[in-house]
Amino acid sequence: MKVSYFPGCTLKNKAIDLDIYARKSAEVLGVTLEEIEEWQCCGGVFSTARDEIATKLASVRALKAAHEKNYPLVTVCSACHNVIKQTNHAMQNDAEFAQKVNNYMAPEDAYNGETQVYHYLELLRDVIGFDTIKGKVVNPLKGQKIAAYYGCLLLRPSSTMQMDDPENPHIMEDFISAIGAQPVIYALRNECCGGYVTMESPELAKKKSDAILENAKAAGADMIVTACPLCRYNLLKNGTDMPVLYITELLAQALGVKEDTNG
Amino acid sequence: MQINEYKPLIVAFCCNWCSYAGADLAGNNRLNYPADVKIIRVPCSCRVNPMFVLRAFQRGADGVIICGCHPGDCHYTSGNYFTRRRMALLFSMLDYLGIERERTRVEWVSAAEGAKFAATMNDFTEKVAALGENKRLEDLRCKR
Amino acid sequence: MDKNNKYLQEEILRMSGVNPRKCMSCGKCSATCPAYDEMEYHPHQFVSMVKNGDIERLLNSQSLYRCLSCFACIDRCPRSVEPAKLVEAVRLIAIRKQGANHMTADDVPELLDEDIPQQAIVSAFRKYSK
Amino acid sequence: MQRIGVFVCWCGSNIAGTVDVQAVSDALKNEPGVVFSTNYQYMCSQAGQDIIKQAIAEHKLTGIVVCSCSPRMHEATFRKTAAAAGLNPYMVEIANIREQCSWVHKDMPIGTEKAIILGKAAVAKVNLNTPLTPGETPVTKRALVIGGGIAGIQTALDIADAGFPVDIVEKKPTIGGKMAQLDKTFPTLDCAACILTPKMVDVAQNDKIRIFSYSEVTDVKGFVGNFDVTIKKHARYVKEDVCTGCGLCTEKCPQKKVPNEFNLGMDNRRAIYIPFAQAVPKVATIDPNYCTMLKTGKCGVCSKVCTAGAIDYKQKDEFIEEKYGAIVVATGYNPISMDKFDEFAYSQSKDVITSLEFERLTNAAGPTAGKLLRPSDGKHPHTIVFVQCVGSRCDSCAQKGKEYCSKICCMYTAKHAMLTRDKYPDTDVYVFYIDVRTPGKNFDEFYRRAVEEYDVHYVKGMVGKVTPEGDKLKVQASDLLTNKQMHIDADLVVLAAAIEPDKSARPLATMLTASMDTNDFFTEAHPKLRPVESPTAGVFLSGTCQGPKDIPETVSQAGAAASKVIGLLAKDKLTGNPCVAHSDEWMCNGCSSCERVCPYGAITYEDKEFRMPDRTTAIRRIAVVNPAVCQGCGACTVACPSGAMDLRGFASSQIMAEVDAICK
Repeated sequence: MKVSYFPGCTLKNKAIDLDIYARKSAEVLGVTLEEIEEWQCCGGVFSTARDEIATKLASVRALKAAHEKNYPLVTVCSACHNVIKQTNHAMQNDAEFAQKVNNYMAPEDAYNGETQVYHYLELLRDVIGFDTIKGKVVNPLKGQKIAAYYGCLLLRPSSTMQMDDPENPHIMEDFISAIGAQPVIYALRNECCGGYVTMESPELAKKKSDAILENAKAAGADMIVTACPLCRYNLLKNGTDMPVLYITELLAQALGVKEDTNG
Repeated sequence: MQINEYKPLIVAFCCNWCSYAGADLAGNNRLNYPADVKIIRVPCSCRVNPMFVLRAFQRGADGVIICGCHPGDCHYTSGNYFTRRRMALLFSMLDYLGIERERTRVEWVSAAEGAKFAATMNDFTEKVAALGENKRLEDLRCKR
Repeated sequence: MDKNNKYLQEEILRMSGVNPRKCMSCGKCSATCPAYDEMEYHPHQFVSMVKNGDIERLLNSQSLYRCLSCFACIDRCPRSVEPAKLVEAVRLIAIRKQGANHMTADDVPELLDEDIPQQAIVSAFRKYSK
Repeated sequence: MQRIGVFVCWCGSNIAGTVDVQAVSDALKNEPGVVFSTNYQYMCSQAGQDIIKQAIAEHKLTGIVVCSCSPRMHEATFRKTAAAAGLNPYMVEIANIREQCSWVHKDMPIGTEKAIILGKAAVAKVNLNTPLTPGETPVTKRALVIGGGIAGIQTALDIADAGFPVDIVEKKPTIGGKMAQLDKTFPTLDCAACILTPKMVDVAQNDKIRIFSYSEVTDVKGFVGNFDVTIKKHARYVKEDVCTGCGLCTEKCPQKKVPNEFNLGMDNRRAIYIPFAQAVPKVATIDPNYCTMLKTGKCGVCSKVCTAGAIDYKQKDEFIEEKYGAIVVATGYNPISMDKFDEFAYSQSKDVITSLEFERLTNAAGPTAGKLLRPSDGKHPHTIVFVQCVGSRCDSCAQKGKEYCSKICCMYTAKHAMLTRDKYPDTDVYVFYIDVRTPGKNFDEFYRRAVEEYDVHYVKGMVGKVTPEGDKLKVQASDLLTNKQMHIDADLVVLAAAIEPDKSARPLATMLTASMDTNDFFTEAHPKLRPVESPTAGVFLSGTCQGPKDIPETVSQAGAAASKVIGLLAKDKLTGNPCVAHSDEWMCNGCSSCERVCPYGAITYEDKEFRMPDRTTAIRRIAVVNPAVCQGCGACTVACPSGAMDLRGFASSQIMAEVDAICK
């Protein structure tokens, strides 16, 4: 099957691994990620202000492009997913906002949030199924104790994101189990790493990231996985020696398609 | 024959438990309101069939007001909620027929609110009087 | 409340869609806020200051640029007040003023290191400038 | 045609001062049906009443109109007068020409004109009155109490004390409810078991009270005074009348790994068990989900060790049908699930517990024999954090938690904190609160003692996140008074979980046609004046099924419910209000509109055979109103699309006649 794919700016640059392994793994699992033409940066953060229109147009264009093909829209980057999903939610539920956006773009061809938005993890869980993945794993990551790091953007605001229980999520843990590793549960997996404030206040990011890493380590983790390039940056920059990997990297490894890219 | 100034005719349906008692209290406290208001006692405001309201207008009433217990205080638990919904529908239909909104009203008057009852009736009568006679729904065959 | 604060208050409530009167002052937003120590005014203070029309002090506070947009206060508020939406609205009012950008392109190079993802830069720009 | 008499009262000068009573009685004389009209100084006086009686006899009156004070004053008086003269009391109508005429109008001509119109309306109504007779139904002199907690126990004891038989239906194997699980009770700190278990024994020994434990109500039919109830007695695989409660089987059963629900799963029990030492009835019960014998047919240890021969693996569920005159709901509460509040890490750490679990941890009969030990490692906790309002006072949009205040948490948390500091002075105890709500006799004094004498750290603020790390619980919270974020390394975190009605309440309410609010608490007939009665006649409310309550409140409400039940059961017959709804079976089309608006469940449907033209018959579904249950609000009469439903005493035709008379 084919789905529309919004990689986002970081995946074209600093987080190439997140992108490449996402495509490769999906291919193995029978899903083609078809990149949206001429996509524009989502902006990285969603503005909750109801009169912020222009900053959300890029997301609406991507959503509309997927809608024209009648595909669901998949993103891997947590931030892109958060922005696009929240924008789509606003298009569905805030009539005034939707009207303004449509007037801005093409009123005759109005978009009202019809596109189904999936994060890559949701694609794995809800479309492909973790059981299917289990069946396709060739290099099970046996014995590895992996701590999932959700960060903020995958789960919150939970009423909009609706991915999982915001306080006790298990989608990434289920993913980790599916690829044969052992998930490690720790409380700070849904706490903020410091986000973009790392630019102005690296100390804040350090404090937050250190606490997360320490908590994961205390819970017995050998490794952390995440779906967000910024989270990975903050954790790695401040970390001791805890490896921080992308979910897609681990998936590609388990599915046996990682070496190919390196070679 | 003496030429009277125009007096509206107002029918007030009052529930037995709150509003009728509120009207009695207005009497006990000698709070005046126009004699144009004539009260009909019903067990609950939800006993008021929209037909009664239409009948009143048909027979020449100039205003109809329905009084019940405050929401949540209904003697029968939920009767006044029915009244609120039914009358909202009826009044919007009457409005459509050209019976001005000011000729109809639902008001919550508790047994302790004698002053409110009198004030409501004064205000309602004044508003209806300002509109003049109800001619739209009046059935001329009813006139002698 | 003076005229300007009143105007700003109405603007903030309209933009954010937040009703600060729903707040019961439990402080859970501030208990959950990861940027608490960096802030002069904390999430619960944003709510009460907006409610009381004490907006100008907020507009001039660095606290506006410390919110991480992690949505934790939005999710955990038992009264659905959503303090982060107020922070966002106040910040937008601050930076929408001409020349009031908190961060400009000139500031960026010295804040960068080679690993920093683009995402951080675009996010910061979204949050700090117009 | 009626023969109507009109009696205009002067009420001294109260009426006659503003209303020309002579003019009124003269004017009404000419109204259709009126054969007699008079006025008198005080109609309600003996002499006045005699005038009425005499006129009824002399003029063969079939209906009377009294133009006087409010019917709320003297309607009953004049109805009695009419009845004494042999006239049906419901043939009397009052025209209120005092409170609603003479007292509010100053001008004689205007007052007189209005009084005449009000009199005409009353005459028009009486013309359409029909004699009404209140129905009578017998009362079954037995009460049913659903729920065997402190509320049910107290209600049952009080009813039995008045001499009426009572049955208690309890779904657990023993009565006692939540109170049996508590350690000490505020504000006096006497132990819950010490004051509850004697009452449980009283219940067991009272020959007026039967206990159906391990049972539930599965069906309720009938109405006030005459309920037919089906009770399902679950098979406990132990003959109740044979078991001596010696407990040998519960020691010998090889299945040891059953989570003990009485200790909230903090330790294990056997597959055959007696919930706790003072259980009533003190009879063993086999848990079919864990018993090896019942599951595989192999074992039978309990049967072998039972010298009384009480074990019966073949026992079946039993259905009992019984008649009751009154039903008391005492279904109680449960703490809500902490699933949606995992920022407090309840699912992640054994050392994050609810307050009810804390009760068991400090109870001498609990899993730790009363020693306060951490569930994870059995160590003594030194820093304890209590979090108030977990799931209480939430906004409905938050879609988790409850909108209401759970009411009991402030007091029990103060109790927990105080007892902990008293027993373990080496502990640091923090209580995070939004507001401390302690209204009640000696309640605030109690809370202040916790703060002032026991040095419990009360912090105004909320906990935002609990992070288990190593053997500590890192608590991040706000202190709103110092405007600081606090970080506490705690050993134990106790959550004051909101309470919610028991899940069995909703289906029970449907069976009883008793109304509930959106939170599944039972609604009272009047929030202030009838707090222990359900709007459904014959159904009464006791304890937390009606709203959050502490023990003193529950016991007083239980007593109040009992007194209402006694008042009902003391009657031999119930006299109804004859002004009830009735449906014209020929006009009814069985659409159910009336049933849906009836707050009392007074309307049912039956299939009735009708003779149709050409000697055919047809079965039609028609509405039937139970006059004993109907309260006469009239909601159904308006909902009825075909006009089949009408209200006696306030018939549509009567009200229309009044409208016509007023508008003429």
